[in-house]
Amino acid sequence: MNKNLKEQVLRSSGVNVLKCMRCGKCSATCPSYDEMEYHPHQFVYMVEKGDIETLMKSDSIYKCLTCFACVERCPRGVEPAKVVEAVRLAAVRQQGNNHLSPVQIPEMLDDDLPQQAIVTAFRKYAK
Amino acid sequence: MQVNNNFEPVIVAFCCNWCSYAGADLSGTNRLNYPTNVKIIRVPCSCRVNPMFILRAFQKGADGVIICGCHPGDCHYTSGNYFTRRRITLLYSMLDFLGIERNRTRLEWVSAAEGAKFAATMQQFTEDVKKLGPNRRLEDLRCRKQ
Amino acid sequence: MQRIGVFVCHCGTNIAATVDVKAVAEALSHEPGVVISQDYQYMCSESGQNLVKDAIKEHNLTGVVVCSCSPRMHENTFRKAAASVGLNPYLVEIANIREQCSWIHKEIATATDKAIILGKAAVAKVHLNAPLTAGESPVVKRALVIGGGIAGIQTALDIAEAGFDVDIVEKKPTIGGKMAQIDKTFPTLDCAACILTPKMVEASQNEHITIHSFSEVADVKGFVGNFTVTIKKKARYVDEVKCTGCGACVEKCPMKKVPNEFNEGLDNRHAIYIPFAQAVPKVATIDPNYCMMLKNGKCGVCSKVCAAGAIDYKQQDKFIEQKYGAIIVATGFNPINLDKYDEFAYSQCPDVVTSLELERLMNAAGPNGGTLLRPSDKTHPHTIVFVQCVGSRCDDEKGKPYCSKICCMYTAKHAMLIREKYPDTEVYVFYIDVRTPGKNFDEFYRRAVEQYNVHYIKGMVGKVTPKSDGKIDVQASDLLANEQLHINADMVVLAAAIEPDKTARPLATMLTTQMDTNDFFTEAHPKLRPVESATAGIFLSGACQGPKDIPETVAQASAAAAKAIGLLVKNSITCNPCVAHSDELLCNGCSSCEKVCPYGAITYQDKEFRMPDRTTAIRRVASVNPAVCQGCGACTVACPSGAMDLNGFSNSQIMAEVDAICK
Amino acid sequence: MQETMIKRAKELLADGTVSRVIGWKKGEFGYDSTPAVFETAEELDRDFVFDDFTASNVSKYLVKESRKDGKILAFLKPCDTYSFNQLIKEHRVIRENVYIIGIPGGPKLDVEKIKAKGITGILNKKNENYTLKIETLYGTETMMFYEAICGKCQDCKSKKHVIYDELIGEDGDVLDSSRFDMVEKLENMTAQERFDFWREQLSKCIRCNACRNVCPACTCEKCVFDNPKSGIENKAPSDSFEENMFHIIRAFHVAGRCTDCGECSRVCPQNIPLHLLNRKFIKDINELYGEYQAGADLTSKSPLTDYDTNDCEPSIVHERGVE
Repeated sequence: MNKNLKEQVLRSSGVNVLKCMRCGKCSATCPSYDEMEYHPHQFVYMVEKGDIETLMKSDSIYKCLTCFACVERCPRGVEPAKVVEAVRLAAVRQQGNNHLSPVQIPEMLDDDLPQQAIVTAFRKYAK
Repeated sequence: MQVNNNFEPVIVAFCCNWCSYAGADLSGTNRLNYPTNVKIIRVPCSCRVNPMFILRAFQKGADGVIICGCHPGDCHYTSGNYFTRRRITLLYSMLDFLGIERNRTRLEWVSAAEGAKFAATMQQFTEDVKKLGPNRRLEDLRCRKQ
Repeated sequence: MQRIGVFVCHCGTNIAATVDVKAVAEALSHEPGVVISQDYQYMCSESGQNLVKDAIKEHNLTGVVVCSCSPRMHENTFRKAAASVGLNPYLVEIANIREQCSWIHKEIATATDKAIILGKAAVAKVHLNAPLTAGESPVVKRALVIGGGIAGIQTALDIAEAGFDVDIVEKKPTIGGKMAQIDKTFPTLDCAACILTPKMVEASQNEHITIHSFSEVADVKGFVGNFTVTIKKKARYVDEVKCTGCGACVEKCPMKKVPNEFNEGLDNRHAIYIPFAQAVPKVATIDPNYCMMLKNGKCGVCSKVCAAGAIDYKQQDKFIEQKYGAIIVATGFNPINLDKYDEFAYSQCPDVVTSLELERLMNAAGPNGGTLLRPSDKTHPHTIVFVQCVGSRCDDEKGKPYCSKICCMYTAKHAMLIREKYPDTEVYVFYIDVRTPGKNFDEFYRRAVEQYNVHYIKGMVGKVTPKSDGKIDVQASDLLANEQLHINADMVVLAAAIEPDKTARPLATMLTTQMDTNDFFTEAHPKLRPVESATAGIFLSGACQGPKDIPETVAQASAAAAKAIGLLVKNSITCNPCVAHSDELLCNGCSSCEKVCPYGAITYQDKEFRMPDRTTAIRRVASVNPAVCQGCGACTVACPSGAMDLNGFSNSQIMAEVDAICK
Repeated sequence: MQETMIKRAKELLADGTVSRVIGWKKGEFGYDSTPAVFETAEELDRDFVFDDFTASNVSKYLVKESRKDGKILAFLKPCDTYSFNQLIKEHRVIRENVYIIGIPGGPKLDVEKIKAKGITGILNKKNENYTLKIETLYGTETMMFYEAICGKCQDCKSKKHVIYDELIGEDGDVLDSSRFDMVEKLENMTAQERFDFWREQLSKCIRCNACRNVCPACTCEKCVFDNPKSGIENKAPSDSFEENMFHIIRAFHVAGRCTDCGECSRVCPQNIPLHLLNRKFIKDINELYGEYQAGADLTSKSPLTDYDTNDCEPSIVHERGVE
């Protein structure tokens, strides 16, 4: 277990994973559930255990749509999406400087792409 | 005005036994924090608080005085807090007339069920008094702490 | 010379963890007049009390200061201890260093400083305490029960059994409460009506019990043993005495489209109605929001068909005043409103129901006569999904932070009943935890799983989507299988959290009782006085104090009754000696005090006095009737000359406290 | 006027209606008359005086005098009748033992204002066409009459007698006075200015207790400031007691009972405008709880022993005036 990594994820997400009561409503509500190897409730639980590297290696961190349904529905206010994002951030940081920069964006855009998706994508890949 | 960050005001809170003192107990039971500056004096009813006590507190070096009673209409003694409201309104108005800072005095209705309100009120009042700094206008110099 | 003893309690770690009790005892030992200053683990325990008693005897103490929990908790304990060794109980003062110090502060240094100051204030006050003797005040031998559910009924029956008169005030047209709406009870599956209605009848026939149905408490005055309560009897537009409950009016009433509250709005009733067949009192009530006669003066059918002539369109709200010795609160609970839970589609889909609605759907007296049909198309549901903890154990503003306690068991009951009656139905229960502490409770739940094959799935439902074919898609997670499920359901049943009745908070205000942040009444002690409120003479019965199932409610109801009976059997209670008194030498006879006294305790008399110049003069002076005075102190401030003072809270005592705090 | 009063007093003494008369007695100088009790026609002829300097309110003396044997005749100016009424309401005087003759009120003169003009050795004075002609040891001096009017008469609230057995002269009306102007002016200052104003004024106090001793509302059997048990006993001037406690407590004790007779300021040797404290309370009461004039009648409840469930909260202080 990598203690520093756990602390980094907890700090950057601002989430108190101990508030989770393991009801699974986050995973029940997740539209990307089937795409994900590890599901929102597992993110919360594994971060609590400190098993972050497993999550960082998984594709799941990119499968999260950041739709925030889990954040909205969680009865305990745990905010699993923020945990997913923090793990993703940890992975991105380790990769080094291969960030997406704003100038690259226009050429990737599709006219039908909803604005929310652009913002979400940017939040996801630009860090 | 010079703000002394280390200033810890002395705050006297008169609480009626039936509502506000119970409300204060409740904020304790619920572990709701408020500053240690606040010291509570139990009185049977807010109407027991003689304006003399308030002036006395200021004279002896209190920086703020707050009176808490049952909500109007809920007085354990039916009408006590209505008298309190008139007396204290007139007294506070007089203190204001004499140039005493308005935020040093307060009257608040806190029921036995309002532990959270009690804590929040004390928090706020302490902050307000801290902003004013030490009470110099109503203090008896002989009572000043060294 | 005063000899004061100071006793600092650790309260286990409750105080000692944040207040350096040794330092407090040490600091207070230097206060003037203090001859002994000790600390002890549990001052309220017998050995703690003995410590106080021994010190009083050994040091011949003239005053005692106990630094401990709130005086509302243990002032009496220590006063009694002092009295038992001959020290006047009113020479004991409490410094509240738990509720108002250790429990609210975290830093030891500042909390200890504050505790010392509070102790010093108490020492300063006790210097000026005078021995007081308590008088007595009579107890009105009548009790009031607020709420006519199973809790209120049981409390009233028990009090009546002991031979005391008791009144039930129920805001609905009939007593019975939530239990009357329930179909079967867990874990025995006996019919709720079969066990409740005999109790309702018993209550109505008991000569000691008066039922004020369709009534509310409008005002409460007074104190333990002597409350004066104003009860508002709402106009039901039917004479309760004349009405025979024959139901002819109901049958003929042309206004038939009124949502039936008793069936949770699942069907309709008439504008004039009797909530259910076994209602007590079995009297009709007109709903003024729907009655054509009351709304625009056109109709009057019920009046024409009523053979007893009981209909009275001109009836007004009536206020009655009654004196009581004890009041028992039994205001009960309601399921929370689920409108904010969009994910469960409660307000969009009629086939998503609450558990209480399911009770009515399955009840023989319910909208479908006991056959379980979907509210939308009246077809048999073949797949039913139960969702637990809807709004319970929530950290957000939509729900409640507590466990509603009864849902696990009633859901097991529902699942079992459905599987028993309709074996072709698949039943899924999504749970977070199944909580079954109680006699025969876990066995009951296991029966649902093992015998009735109810599918219990660990996980929560995330989304409920009504589909165009009338089915409902339930998206949920199965945490143990680590998969997301989609169940094609016919009905979804939500176990809504329960909350105290909305009338509880204004009532608590009237009664000057404490409530927690969830509006449950706070008991005087969470373990040792669970059925009393902190306000003397007010007792708590049933779910108004916290979520409870029926057996627990009945147990608490009887306990509250026992406590109330304990009060009512007394002819008098010791009254507060902390009353006002007038110093005749200072009194001007100006009548200011008389004008502010809410009890009329002050009278005037002309008395002859020897004046300082050796003449005699007749002066008008005030005197206080100590049996009537309640000790509020309004007069002490109204008095310009300072002649009026209050025992136990005298001007000099309060000023001594002020001085000690400001020093 | 003085002759009419003496004549009537003698008649009432002679027919036994009263056994004593309370009025004013000549002093050493022409301007220092004091309240006095007269028992015979001779005493009246010799010492009784009623002129521009008889400003003092004799009501308070009746607390003691009305308890003595026999009836006493009291000459009361309009403002004095308010005080008397208030004392009846508080059971401090015995109405049956007092025969009240209402006499016209001021404006009375303040000798200090005359002296302030540098006029000394005053022997006599005459009012001619709003000009005051003053005979002194050193010749005749003149000044404007209005400049010599005493403070309490400048802001006269009423020329009406609220209680009397008979009247000498005409009865007047309640006046529209501007007595709250100064209070309002202070209210509109900043808190610091108000504090400085009152600190300057109250620090002049020498605790002679004249304000208390003259006040018709201060009739306590034992004053709290003299009573060691009251917790606020303080008989001599001390550091800040006067500024912080004495005058506030005194004003509060008479709040709702003070008739605004103005005696406190009139007798203050240090010229502290003490009446402004009382007027502040009166103004607040009028504004917050409805118009109330203490002593105007015998039945209304004092605002401080009364309440309304819809009364304003003390936070109203924050909404008014300036901080």
